[in-house]
Amino acid sequence: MISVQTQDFSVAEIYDKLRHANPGPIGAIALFVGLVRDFSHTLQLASLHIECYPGMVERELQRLVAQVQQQFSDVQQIEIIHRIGELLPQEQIVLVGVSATHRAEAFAACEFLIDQLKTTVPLWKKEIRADGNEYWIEHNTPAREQIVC
Amino acid sequence: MISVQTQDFSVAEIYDKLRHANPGPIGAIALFVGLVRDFSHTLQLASLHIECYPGMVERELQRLVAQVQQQFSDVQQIEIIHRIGELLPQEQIVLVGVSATHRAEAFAACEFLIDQLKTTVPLWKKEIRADGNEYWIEHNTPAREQIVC
Amino acid sequence: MKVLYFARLKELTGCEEDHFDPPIHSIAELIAQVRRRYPQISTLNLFAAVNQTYAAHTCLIQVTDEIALFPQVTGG
Amino acid sequence: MKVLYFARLKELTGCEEDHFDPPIHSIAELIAQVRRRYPQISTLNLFAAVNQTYAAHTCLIQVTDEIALFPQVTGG
Repeated sequence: MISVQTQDFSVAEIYDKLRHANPGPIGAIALFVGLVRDFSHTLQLASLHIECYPGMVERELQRLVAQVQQQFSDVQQIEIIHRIGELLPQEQIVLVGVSATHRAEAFAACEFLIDQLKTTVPLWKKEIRADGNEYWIEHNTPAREQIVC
Repeated sequence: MISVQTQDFSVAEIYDKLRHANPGPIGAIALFVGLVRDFSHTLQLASLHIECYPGMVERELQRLVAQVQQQFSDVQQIEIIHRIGELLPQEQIVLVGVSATHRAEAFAACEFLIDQLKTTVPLWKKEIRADGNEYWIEHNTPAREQIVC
Repeated sequence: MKVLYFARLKELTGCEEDHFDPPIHSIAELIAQVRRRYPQISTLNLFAAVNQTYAAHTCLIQVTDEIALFPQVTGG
Repeated sequence: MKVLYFARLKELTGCEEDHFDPPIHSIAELIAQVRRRYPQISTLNLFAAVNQTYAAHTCLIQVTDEIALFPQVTGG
């Protein structure tokens, strides 16, 4: 259901899991994949380094899955995979997949999951440029100042 | 880019097309697949019959693709497949896939395409029940009364 | 004047291609004649296409046009 | 008191596991000590987790807790 891994993943395999888990009521599958953009002609990106907080990363992803299952009653199955380690341009970074009875909930849950993942799950990205310089990405979205204990 | 066909389709193949067409700036791929729901325990759905207006169905899909390419400048590639003929429960009906530079446009374009497809593209569905009765689906969404010439 | 029918309209009328005597000037006039010929379609909301493009009921038509009538689409 | 660092905080401090003498009662007190020890992190906005759950700066902590500090997350 969730996985944080160094190895690449197969979209076809995950789609089949979503399609065949509890298939009866499934009328819609929404999938999102994030890829390493290759602006090598301008930015000279050599690779992307992705780091996580082991243990907490899985806890936060499980918390997200539970939240979606509670908020979107139409959702049947959720699959999330996030890669860590060194990724080259055009490689797959993340997959979020949702099966649901109807399309509106499949889309809403899928987009909610990736938006939340980007703002709360302890993962960090660093760009390694061809000239050897390294830049930590500062934020995906405006930083949140306050988080309740 | 678009296809209206009786045969089944491979999500993996279409995903690969989206990923490898103009891969440089692609950071996000959003995919939607619609399936025949299997409520056989209650409705006894034996199959779904899908009919189209040949010629116009392709024109309307092309018009939709052109509209999205104009409205969503971030979108790189669009793939739409819709099946016609007799489909069994759990079979794939439709796929809409979009690659884009950023995720928000990938989601927005993908959802726009499937919503518009359901309200304007000349395709019709009929349910064939196990008892032999047949029911044309009346509407996906509130019917539009007026369409400009 | 040749007219194509699709989906439930094709089923209720029993034909996929129908013919009407000219002159018929607009989609509205055509639909009125279709409804007179087939009272069984009275509950069906009809949409029209002229040359494979959606057309309003006020749209003017010619015998050389490809004209089609059909119910609300339900694909996807 | 043991503290874990991640990402840019780990790089700027040069360590992934750091130690501070008790008593330290809250995340706010801990962060103040970290910032004193490493002036080079002054521009970094810090987030905290206690036992692998996000914790506000007012959150009270104990030596038995698993405490971690890190910058804004940027996954996805």
